[in-house]
Amino acid sequence: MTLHKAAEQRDIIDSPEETAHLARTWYSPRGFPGWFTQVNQRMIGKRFIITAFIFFLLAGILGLLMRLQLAAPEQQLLGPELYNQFFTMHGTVMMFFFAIPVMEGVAIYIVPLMVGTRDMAFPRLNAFGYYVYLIGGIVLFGSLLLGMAPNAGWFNYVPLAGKLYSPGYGVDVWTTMITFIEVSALTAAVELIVTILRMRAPGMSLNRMPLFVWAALVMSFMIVFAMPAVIVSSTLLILDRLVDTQFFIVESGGEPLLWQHLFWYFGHPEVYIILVPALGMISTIIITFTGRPIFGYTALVLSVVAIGFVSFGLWVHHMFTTGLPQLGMSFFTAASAMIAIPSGVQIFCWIASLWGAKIRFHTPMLWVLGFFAIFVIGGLTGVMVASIPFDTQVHDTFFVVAHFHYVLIGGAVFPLIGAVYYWWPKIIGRMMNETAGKWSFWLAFIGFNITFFPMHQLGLEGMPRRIYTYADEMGWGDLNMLATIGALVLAVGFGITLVNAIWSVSRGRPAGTNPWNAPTLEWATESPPASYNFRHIPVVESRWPLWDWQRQDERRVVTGLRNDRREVVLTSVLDASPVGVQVLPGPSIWPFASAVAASTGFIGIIFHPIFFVIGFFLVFFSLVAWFWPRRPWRND
Amino acid sequence: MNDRVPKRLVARARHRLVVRLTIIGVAVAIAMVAGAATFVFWGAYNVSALQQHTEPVYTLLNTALNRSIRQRAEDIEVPPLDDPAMAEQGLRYYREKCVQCHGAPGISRDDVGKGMTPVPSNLAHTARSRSPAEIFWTIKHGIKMTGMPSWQFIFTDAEIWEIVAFLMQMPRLSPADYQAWVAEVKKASTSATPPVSTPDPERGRLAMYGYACIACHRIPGLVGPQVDVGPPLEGIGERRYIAGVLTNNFDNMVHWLQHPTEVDPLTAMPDLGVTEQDAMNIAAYLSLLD
Amino acid sequence: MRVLEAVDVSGMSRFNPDRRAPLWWGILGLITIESAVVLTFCVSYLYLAAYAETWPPTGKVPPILWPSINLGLLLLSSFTMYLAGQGINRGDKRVLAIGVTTSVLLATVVLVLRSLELMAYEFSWKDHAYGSIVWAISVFHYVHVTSIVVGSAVVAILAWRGYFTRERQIGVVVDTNYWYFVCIAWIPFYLLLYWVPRLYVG
Amino acid sequence: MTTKPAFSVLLMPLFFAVGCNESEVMSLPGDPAKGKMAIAAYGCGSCHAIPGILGANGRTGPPLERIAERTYLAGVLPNTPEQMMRWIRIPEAIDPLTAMPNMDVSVNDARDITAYLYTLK
Amino acid sequence: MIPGTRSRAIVILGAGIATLLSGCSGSQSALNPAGSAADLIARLWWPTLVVASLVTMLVLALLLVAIFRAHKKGAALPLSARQSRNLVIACGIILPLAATIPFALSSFSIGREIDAPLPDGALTVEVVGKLWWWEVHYLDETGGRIATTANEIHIPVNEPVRFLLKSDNVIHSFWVPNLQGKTDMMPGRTNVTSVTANQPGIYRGQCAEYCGTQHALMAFLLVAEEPEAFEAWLEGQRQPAMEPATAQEMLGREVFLNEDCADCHAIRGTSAEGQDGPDLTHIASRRTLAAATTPNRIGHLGGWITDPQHIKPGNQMPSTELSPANLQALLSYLGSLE
Repeated sequence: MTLHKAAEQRDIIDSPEETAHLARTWYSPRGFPGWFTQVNQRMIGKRFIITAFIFFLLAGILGLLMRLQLAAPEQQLLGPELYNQFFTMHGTVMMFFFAIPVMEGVAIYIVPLMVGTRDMAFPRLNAFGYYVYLIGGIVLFGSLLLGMAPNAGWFNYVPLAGKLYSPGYGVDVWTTMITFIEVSALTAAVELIVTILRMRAPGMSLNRMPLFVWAALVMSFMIVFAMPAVIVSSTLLILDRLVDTQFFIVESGGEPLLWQHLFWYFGHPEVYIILVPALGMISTIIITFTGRPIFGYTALVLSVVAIGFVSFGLWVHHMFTTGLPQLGMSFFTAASAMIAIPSGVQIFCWIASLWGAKIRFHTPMLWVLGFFAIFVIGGLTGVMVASIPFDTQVHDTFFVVAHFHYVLIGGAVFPLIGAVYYWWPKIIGRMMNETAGKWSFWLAFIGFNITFFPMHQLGLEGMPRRIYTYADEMGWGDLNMLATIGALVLAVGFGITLVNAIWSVSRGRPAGTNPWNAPTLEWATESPPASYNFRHIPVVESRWPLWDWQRQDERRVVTGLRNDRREVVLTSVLDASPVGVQVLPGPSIWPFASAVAASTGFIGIIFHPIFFVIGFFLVFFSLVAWFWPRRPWRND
Repeated sequence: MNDRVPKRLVARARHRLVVRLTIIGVAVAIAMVAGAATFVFWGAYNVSALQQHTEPVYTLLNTALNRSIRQRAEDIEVPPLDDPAMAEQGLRYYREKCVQCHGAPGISRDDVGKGMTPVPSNLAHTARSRSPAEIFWTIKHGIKMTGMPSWQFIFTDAEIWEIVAFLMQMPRLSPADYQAWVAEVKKASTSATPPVSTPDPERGRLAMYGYACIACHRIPGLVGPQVDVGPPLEGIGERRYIAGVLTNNFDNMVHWLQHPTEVDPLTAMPDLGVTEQDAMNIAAYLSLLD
Repeated sequence: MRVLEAVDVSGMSRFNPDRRAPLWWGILGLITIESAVVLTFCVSYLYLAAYAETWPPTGKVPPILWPSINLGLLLLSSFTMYLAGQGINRGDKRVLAIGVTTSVLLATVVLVLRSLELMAYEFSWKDHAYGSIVWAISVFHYVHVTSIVVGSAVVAILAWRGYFTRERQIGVVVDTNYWYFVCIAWIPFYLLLYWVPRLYVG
Repeated sequence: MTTKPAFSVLLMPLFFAVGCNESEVMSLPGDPAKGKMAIAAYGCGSCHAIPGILGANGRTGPPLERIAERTYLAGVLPNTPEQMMRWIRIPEAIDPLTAMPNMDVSVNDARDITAYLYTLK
Repeated sequence: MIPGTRSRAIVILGAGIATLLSGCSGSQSALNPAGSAADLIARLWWPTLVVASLVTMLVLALLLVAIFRAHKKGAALPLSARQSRNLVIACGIILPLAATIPFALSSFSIGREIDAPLPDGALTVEVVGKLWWWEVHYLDETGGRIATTANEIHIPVNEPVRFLLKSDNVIHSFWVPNLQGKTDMMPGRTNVTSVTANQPGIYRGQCAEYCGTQHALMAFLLVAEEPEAFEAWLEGQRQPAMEPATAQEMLGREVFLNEDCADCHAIRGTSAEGQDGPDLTHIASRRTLAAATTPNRIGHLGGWITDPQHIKPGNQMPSTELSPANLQALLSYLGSLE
């Protein structure tokens, strides 16, 4: 493929006036009104990340309070009501309001930069997704303050979550907020898919795409196929609760197990939705800090895709104790064990890449190395619980609590924090403190293991999950005390990163364009990037464009995009040859208005079904206003 | 240049003066606090009822007392007091509760009233020197550290006014008049109990000071000697039994407060003559303790 | 570092080069998501049916005439929508306007018929799981038909005002695609709601 | 509870100073540690809040905090170790009206329980 | 009280590798099996633990080698592409297969062994999950209920016992870690599990599926005893309640029948036939109260009757206002129901 369409290559010299004009075109409105009209992808991504970390902090505090309650037998700190609300909120917030949004947020921020474009395909939809997410999160935490938080667990099993056994608004809040997060996640997923497929820099064919972009693509597809199941199941539940349908009422022919199937059909891929982007982050960090191409690019891509596919065939292993036929369940044992292969391939591709390399042990790399130790343990216990007989002993015990915290914190949060340290200079323009970063890592690593390793043993000693207290005779006190101490250490570890981040915003060392000498496109623009991301859309000729440019001391770019409106290059799906130019919309209040309209409907139906109709028409009118073409209709 | 130096010197001198004065002030303050503490902890002041306060202390306290009563009685509205029936009712109460310490025309005070410091006033004289509002306030609230109790949980406001009405008559009564009036009153029957109004927890809380509940129990919300003669009443509202012998509900609590020995003859809790209204108020307060 | 020009896009179309504009992909994403929702509804229906002793609980199969007519009308409206799309491809604004309007009218007829049909259901969603799932699927699809009717009505208004041209037709493309989806989604629902009980009971 | 004797020794001068007769408590032969276990076993905590006993936060009877300082037991008995033992063993014989059931507490257990309760000051 | 001593296993945390050592004994522990199924599972667990530890150590060892290779020599010493490929194939594909295939196969065979059908004449116990306690019925060959109790299940040792698990409210899970893995109690279905105790003893079981407010305090005791003792116990449970022997107990029965107790509780042989709470016909024979929340001593019973909401907040038993005399009588009566 030739990209050299211009008759002869000429040097490009930018006039400051043109650059200023371009900056004005892509300018995000500031100030209070600007908050509600910004659509630039980096603004939205940053908001997603910050909001998600605030929820992480709050849910983490809930987790700490639960650990304090369990630190010793028969404690009186939290009663059963409060404890049940806390663990429900902790799970729900961590899974729905932290893990997915933060991964999406990082993808929304980084992916357009990585693929070398100026914004995402649907900037306003992006903003809409964020507002929906924000409103959902605020309402959910509001319900906790009002004492009507959901308390039927993040998995919300019926009939416990039904109207008969969970009266009040708690579960209604849960189902409604899940709908919010579904909408938000799905818009972001579609957004990412289209951006990745159609807006890559010319020359960035699929086999040159950075691994994190691959991971974001797989994550988005998984969201598209997994979320609908929970949309339907939460709809059925809310109908049962609000208008007396009988989907889960046994006496009327309903089936509680239907909920479990639908929920876990979503719920299991959900775990991998969180894990997959983290795998992409790890690859990215390893490439940068080993300073050489990664081994097994194709194998890594294929194994991420394979993980995505296989994850849809595992959901029944959450249901091994429900009395389903043994033979049918055995298939899921096999499938669950088989996920070890793509995971193994990933891990050993990374080890092969690290082997003998001159590794720079900066903070992001430490968090990735921490990932290895933790994730391997979590993965192995995952294989263990895939065994039906063994699972009948540890299912719903602290063994499982330990297992999935090893997978989720080790597999997702550690790489995520590594990624925060890694991309922070790009986002903020300043470096975080290395010493504090290392302290943070070691405290979190040690604290994490002290917290969650003993839980394996607690589970085997018969301590079930979701209990607010236990008797002294059970003998679980010592290990629980140990775990609580670990949790405090872990909290201090994360706390240092928080302080480090806040400190660095004003005091950090200026980062420069490419502080880590990384090879991907996001490092080709200044830190933080200008409103238009790239002065010129780059042209890519390998997987490691920045290293190429360094070697050749020259680079090629696209010209011909207008400065007076938001134009981006469209490229073909497979080999990314330029096929056209898309004009993107600018700031608008309508995404916010639509989000408020949708929220009115969703929140209203908790109180009366008529709000469904009201919400429907409110959303309709705000969408018409959103899309209505502005006169004069442009003729170009 | 010339006047800069003196200025600086003046500033320095002033500064030094301020520092010294501060040091002296702090030292004096510390010395005073230490002295006061020593005085108190050494037990230097004699609290014996046999010895009157020293003259300066007496004057100080007396002035404080007068000023305090006048200040607080200022806003009290005085109802008409000239109804003889009122004074007559007041006499009955006076004979029940007041004469023991204060005496009456021609009637000596009891032993308690004789041995007190400060000595209980002669009320025939008081009625001359104080306004009805001041007398009312004094009866209602009592006076700290004099032995004069607060009567507001024994008498309603109306009843206290009846006493005031009587006291206003007293300077005019000769011992013989007094005796005659007493004889007359003795013939008539005692008044009926006042109607009971809805229980008020806040009044109940104050009533427990009035009945000296804090002399035996620790009660959340009340300041007292914190002794454990009886059980602490923390959480009494959630307690299943009263005194281990009566299921804990409102009616039972009212009954118990009024007549503990009737419920359990063995109990150490005395009958305090709690009125029904006060018992209800107290029970209302106790039911809030959880 | 030298910055060289490699690609000049100034001459490229600012309109959708191959009809596969980002918005086309976006609507494809929406259709994919909604198809998964449709599929999940179907699975739920079959799951409930599989564990039921009798299906429907009353043993009475729902009447099939009007739903079949609705199916025909929906497919017909898809065809008129298709003609409308073809029209604007040729640049014929009039065909577009007439086609979209016809489709909207046809779908409105479907809505009226469906309303009558729903009102005639002999059972409520409160009666049993069968009633719940039938009502849920019916209302789900009803709402979708309503949304394409109101959405396409807006497109029709713009069409009559001559907004769409051969180049500026992404709005029509998106609308027709979603229209096809809603009409086609009725096919599995139709089979489930009206044929499965017949085959199951019979 | 091993700290208790040392603590008492420290407080000795104070007892002399206030003229309190500590001898009967000190001479009590029961074992507070055993008493603690006995209290848990007999279920005293289901009705009484007892400091130092896990899960003993009952609200049926009065709280036993500072029970050693209490003047009367159950409002009817002067509080001495002998009386407390008697009350624990046969409450209904002392006050027929009481809601406290006879729990068949053995003499030794009653002694240990009393010893523990007397540590609550 | 629950017998059995515990020895705390030693937890070693080191270099990210940690190993569970030694067995623990406890009355509610999967590591201290006393039943056939739990024994099989424990036998699957220990080798699995060993292999998993080895794999963890291997991966981390390779990681350390990978990291420190270059540092020793001071220059980059990467693997060749071929070496890398072999490493990935050997450790990333063959190793997981080699580890998981035997594991999955032994898991299947153990699963089948545990699920093997029981002989027809096996003792059948029906357990119904309640909010938040366990109703227990002993069934005869035809499925008729011959005895009803709650929160304490007796079984003969060394005999397979069939458990029919039901729920009429939310989902619970029946779990006695020392004897058998858990099986959920699904409303509208009857799940079946079997338990064979190999040693006499008292084992604690606990609800393992979150079931609402008092999920934490929903436990039971499973008493495995010699067949003779079991037969005697079952015979005792089949009998109606004992008649009161003293005036005090007689009064207690009156209190039971006249206060609200009989609305929810049944005592066979009296007019008390309430079905909402546990059957109290032989309550004095049970070791615990309130679903193994407290021991069954008269002190606990008194506190439980007067103030159940404080001992187990949110449970379905309301507190009853009983005069001291009635309470005393009720306690003596219930205490007599051996």
